[in-house]
Amino acid sequence: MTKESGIVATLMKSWGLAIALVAIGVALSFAHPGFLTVPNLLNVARQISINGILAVGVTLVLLTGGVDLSLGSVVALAGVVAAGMAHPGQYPVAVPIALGVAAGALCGATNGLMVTCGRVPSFIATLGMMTAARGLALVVSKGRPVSNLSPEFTRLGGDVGMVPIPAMVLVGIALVTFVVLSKLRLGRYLYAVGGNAEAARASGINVGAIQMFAYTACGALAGVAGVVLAARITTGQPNAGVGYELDAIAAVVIGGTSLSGGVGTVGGTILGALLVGVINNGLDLMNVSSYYQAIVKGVIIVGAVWLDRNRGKS
Amino acid sequence: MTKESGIVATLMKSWGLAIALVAIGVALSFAHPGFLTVPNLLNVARQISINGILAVGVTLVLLTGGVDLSLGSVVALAGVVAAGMAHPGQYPVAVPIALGVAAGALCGATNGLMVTCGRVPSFIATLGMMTAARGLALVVSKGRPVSNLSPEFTRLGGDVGMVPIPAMVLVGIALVTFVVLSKLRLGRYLYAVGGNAEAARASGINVGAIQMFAYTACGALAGVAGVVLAARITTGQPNAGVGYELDAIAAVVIGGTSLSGGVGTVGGTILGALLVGVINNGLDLMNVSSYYQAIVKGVIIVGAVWLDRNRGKS
Amino acid sequence: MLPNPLLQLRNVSKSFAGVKALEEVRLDVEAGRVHALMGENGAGKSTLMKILGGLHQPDAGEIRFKGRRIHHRSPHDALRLGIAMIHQELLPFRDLSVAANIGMGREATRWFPGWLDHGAMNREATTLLSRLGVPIEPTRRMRELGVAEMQTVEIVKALAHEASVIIMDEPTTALSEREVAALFDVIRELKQRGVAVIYISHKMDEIFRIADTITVMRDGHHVATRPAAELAERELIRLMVGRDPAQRAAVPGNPGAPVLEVRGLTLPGRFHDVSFTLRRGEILGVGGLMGAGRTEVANALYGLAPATVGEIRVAGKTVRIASPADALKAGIALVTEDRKRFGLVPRMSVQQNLSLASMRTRWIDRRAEAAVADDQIRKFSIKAAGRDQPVVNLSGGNQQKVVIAKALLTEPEILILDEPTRGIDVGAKAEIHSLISRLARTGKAILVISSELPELLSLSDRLLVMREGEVTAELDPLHTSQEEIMSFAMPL
Amino acid sequence: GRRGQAADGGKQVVVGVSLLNLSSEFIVMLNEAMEAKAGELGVKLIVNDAQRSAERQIQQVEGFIAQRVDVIILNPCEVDASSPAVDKALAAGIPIINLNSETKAVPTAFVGSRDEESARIAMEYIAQRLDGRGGVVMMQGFMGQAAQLKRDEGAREVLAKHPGLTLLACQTAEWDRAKAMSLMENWIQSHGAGIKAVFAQNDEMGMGALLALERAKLKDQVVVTSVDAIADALQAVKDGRLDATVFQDARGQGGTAVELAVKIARKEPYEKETFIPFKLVTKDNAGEVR
Ligand SMILES: Nc1ncnc2c1ncn2[C@@H]1O[C@H](COP(=O)(O)OP(=O)(O)OP(=O)(O)O)[C@@H](O)[C@H]1O
Ligand SMILES: Nc1ncnc2c1ncn2[C@@H]1O[C@H](COP(=O)(O)OP(=O)(O)OP(=O)(O)O)[C@@H](O)[C@H]1O
Ligand SMILES: [Mg+2]
Ligand SMILES: [Mg+2]
Repeated sequence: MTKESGIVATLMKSWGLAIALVAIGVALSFAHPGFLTVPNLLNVARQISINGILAVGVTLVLLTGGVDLSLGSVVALAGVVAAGMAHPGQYPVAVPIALGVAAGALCGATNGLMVTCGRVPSFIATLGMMTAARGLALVVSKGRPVSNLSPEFTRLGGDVGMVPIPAMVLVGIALVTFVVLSKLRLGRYLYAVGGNAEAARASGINVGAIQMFAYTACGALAGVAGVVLAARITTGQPNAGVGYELDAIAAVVIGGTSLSGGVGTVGGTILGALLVGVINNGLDLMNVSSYYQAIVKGVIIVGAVWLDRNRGKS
Repeated sequence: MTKESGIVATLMKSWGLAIALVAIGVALSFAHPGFLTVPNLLNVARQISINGILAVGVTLVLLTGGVDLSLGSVVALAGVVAAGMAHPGQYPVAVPIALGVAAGALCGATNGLMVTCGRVPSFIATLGMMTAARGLALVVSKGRPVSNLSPEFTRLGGDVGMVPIPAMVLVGIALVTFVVLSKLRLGRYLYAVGGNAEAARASGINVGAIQMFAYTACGALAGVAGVVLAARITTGQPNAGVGYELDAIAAVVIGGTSLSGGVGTVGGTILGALLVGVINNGLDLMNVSSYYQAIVKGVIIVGAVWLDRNRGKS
Repeated sequence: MLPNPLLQLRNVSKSFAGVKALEEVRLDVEAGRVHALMGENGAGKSTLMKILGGLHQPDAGEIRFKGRRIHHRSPHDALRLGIAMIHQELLPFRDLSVAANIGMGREATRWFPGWLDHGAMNREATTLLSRLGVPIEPTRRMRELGVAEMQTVEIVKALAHEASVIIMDEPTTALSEREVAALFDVIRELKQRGVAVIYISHKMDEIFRIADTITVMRDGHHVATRPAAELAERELIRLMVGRDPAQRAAVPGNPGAPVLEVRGLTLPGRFHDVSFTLRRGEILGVGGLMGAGRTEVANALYGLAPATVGEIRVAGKTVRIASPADALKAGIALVTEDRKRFGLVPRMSVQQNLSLASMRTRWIDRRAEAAVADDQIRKFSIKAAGRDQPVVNLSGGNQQKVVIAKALLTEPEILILDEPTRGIDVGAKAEIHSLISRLARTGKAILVISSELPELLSLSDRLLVMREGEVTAELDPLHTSQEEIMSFAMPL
Repeated sequence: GRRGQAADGGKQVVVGVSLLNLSSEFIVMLNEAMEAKAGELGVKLIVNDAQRSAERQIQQVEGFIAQRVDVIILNPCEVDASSPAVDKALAAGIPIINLNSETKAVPTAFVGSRDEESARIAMEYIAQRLDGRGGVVMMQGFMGQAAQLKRDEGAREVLAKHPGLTLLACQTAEWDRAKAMSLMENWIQSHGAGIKAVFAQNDEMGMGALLALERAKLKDQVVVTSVDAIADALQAVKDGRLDATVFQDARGQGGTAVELAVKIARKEPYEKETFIPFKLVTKDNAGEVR
């Protein structure tokens, strides 16, 4: 191996996914003149926001070695709860936001309790929550969309100048999470619990508390996503968010987080969400038939991850 | 701890789930006279067949420490492939069956290749397949149900005497898998690979080959499920099976298989599928409103697993 | 008994799923002393220490610390009280850095609560590691370290707590003499500061070098506590085993034709140009310091991490060993140094682990498998609740016995043993040594890697010494000394 | 010039289409009708599939706006939640046509029918067949979706008019044939011969109920109706198995929408609302449909 290929390998090591993303971006901008325009890139930013927020949240849970399948339903529940408080002239806009986020956090904390105190595997605990929160969302909303929301509330789904507010929320959340994970002791403990729970306990770490934090924060972020979604679609939709959990987990895993815990970064998660967003956007732009779109999407995602995981090997 | 409570604890240890199941069954038979009747129990058997077949298949993959998210899409693909060959007077009924199963096995083998040779995490590999196989099913069927199937084919979804054929298929598959897992070296190797892949390799086991087997067999069983489903609903539906993977994995995990691999039994999986099936059946019988049905279902599943995992503790 | 012990354990009992591991054990530990805990594999030493460390809760009994009764419910509580522990099982965070591992649970922070001070932690790690004379880059990921290096990290991690009691559960199983000596210097320093050290080891020489008091346990019971100076080795062994130790008959080797020829084996960065010949009926020892590359060579021969250059010939024929399956086919078996990673499937039973590498038929004959398992359990006196007990619940030494038995069941012509007696008690060790000699006598070729020089000297027919990935000497054990070996092993 | 060219001359008309869900047969038929008409008129269609997600639908309309298409055809997922798509298009000055169902926001034009109406027709048929007396069960689509809510509303209106009809059970089968089959099997257990009629909110579920009833040899005692007139259901009606379905003219809707789009792009006069009526399909008229 020559020196140079060593450098390339090193670069590829940290940037395999980024390179895949750039390659896809370049290909798309050749294939369609509309791709590389400011409005379209802002569209991509807007479109990945909700998935991105969920993905950042579930990164925390995946890092501890758990999983959260309830995201999509919690989004719906938070959305209808917030929307129910967001009719014009009812409460200040902070109330629906806070209640939506609180509803999410409550679901997350319940997940955490089931996992830590109840010793129920996170897959089952959050699957139960997925079903139950969907039911709750339907009960709360009596099965129908909650509409007629105040403009102050729906503005949250809009833009400031050119910049979409949901994208700004995502950036903020990602930055905070980045700081938590890489600068704070709490973040270090999240990695430790996921990397080796037994060792973490033996090191005097309160494993249960760390897990509680991860699930609760993840739930709260799902609440944020639910509020943002309700603002964007100007309705609290009890059937919203079906399948969002899988999209979010996919973004996280594409971004290099291990499903068995202990490995992963927020940066990777954002890259993963971007990759999926750009693929969706590009395929829609290029008018690929939706059947072939599915095939192409599957192939590209596997290809990008393959590239990323085998970078610098051989 | 007295001797007796020791025995109870031991019993509970292996039968925690069975006890939960029996308890639910007893409760239901008091709550609704229609529950404990032969036709209704046969209904339950019929209704869990497809999920059961998938769950047995995915047990193999989960045992090796992987996951298969493509099941639902593969069911659809196998269904439309089989249905396309099952029009009356076209081919002998063995042809659509074989082709459906082969389509499933092919998808499974591709999953296996991505995981073993491509070093792509199984979550991503099978997520890609989930998307791609759905696209393929839509392409093959041009987006519409493939109907007008021969009675020989659709009979597969019917009964022999009182006994539903899908349930017989499930029983057969479960028995074979039971033998493979508990009597064959192959089965032992599946556990070893999931329990500690590095130690398995160091014991001279060809880890890649074992994984290939698991994914291919799982795919083939998804093919079987697809064929049986098409026969039962007398069409090949390109949009069938959405979410089936989660139902199947849930049954397996409820049944005590660990998502991190190396632990689990077919018996547990069947118990898990039965539990979910009985809950669904019971809630329908008792005509619980759809909204509350979701909540109750989530709570019961978590409760049963909680009981099972905490049996004999304290 | 003792006037005012720092730590008093009274009538501590503990059982697992009905099996008694400890019964009414008592122990007094004084400040500023080294208290050795001795006993056969499975005697309950680790269990007792885990109770002290807060990992297990006792079923009965009481613990007094500085005169006050304590009820600590987690390692967190124990650490807060000032009880730190080096665990027998390595507990690394493989994907975190060495510094993060060392600082885990007591991170340096600055600016505001919870903000990590990475620089300070790296500096601390460097300082602590250098005290043990092991220069490991604090930014390296644990995953890249060998077992011995991980063990030093674990030691350093426990030392970093400002504890008044430090429990060391077999801290030196993978260490070579140099690191052991450094550790002992540190322990003496700790004594001076009034720290109480509880030291568990199966290495007799270590015990007599460092211990002030010795407590012997057997089958979960307290047997005796004596000042170390008043206890002779024979007496100690008798207390542990309950009978006189078996003496190993020194069997002169009778080497035959070469069966394993290794020529110019190289794996860049790990080892370089390793060549040697192993004969039928011969025991070839390999000595060297930690990180010398011995494990890497063994792993290469077994196909776990194949060499990139060089030739391996088995019985005269060149073989390509790209995986352990190839090695087993060529008649090579390995007893791994890293049993947790390569040796065992933790949640599988003793029986299933034993047979895993030697299943020859497609169908499993359960009855035969069980018979073999029972046979091995008897032969190696593996202390288990039964052949169906998951290996993860076995004591460390008993796990090691399973690993050895498992390798032997493949009936290899060439057996590579990497630190085979790691954590094995004196009695069993003697038996394993005589087993190795017997195997050699029946014509097997054996390669033994060990960091215990006495073991190497007494066991081998011939001795290789490695240093920094290269073979530096071939010695005759009958005509060499520990000093000579060290001179070839020490880095220049 | 050719009809498909915009008013300002040589440029081809580009129409962005966001469809509810391309793995639903009715939408597939709608799509085919549009493609056929677009081919005829020389219009370029960009077809996106929203996969039942209102949020994705908004994203797709945002994409069309960024691409500056001439006209957007929206086949809305939701009444409220898809409204921002309409608002955004109008705000960006791009005409938008709602196809098949409504949104709360008022689009440039509307082509389609009223979902409540279809359920009303089906339930009236049941009322008539049962002479206004007997037990009815209803299978709902995915809870909370616009189609489920509206079809529910329509059906309940009719039930309210006929006090002799009792709703024995009402449960979701999520538009799915297999789920509907299981649900029907369970209902047969709990209500047995009490069930005189089944109303399924779409044909897939209707077919599932039909299969379960046939397997239980109860079909001749139960009236089964559903909505959409997909190929399978039409065949079943012709064969006398399914009692009735409600035909919704996909070809008419899709074709009209594309024609409208061209008119709007060419700034010609156009109809603001085109209602294409539903038609009850029974064995008597099954041959005439399509
Ligand atoms: N989690 C557990 N479950 C069941 N049995 C256990 C468990 N932990 C320990 N044991 C049993 O308790 C006994 C004592 O084990 P312990 O680890 O304390 O021995 P030890 O003296 O440290 O032995 P060694 O020298 O081999 O390390 C053993 O028989 C072991 O099998
Ligand atoms: N995967 C790896 N990546 C990077 N370095 C490694 C890896 N595995 C081992 N090494 C390094 O290779 C060197 C040789 O280690 P090895 O374990 O072979 O030595 P040894 O002589 O057996 O001593 P011991 O086992 O007692 O540490 C060590 O410095 C170790 O850190
Ligand atoms: Mg021990
Ligand atoms: Mg070594």
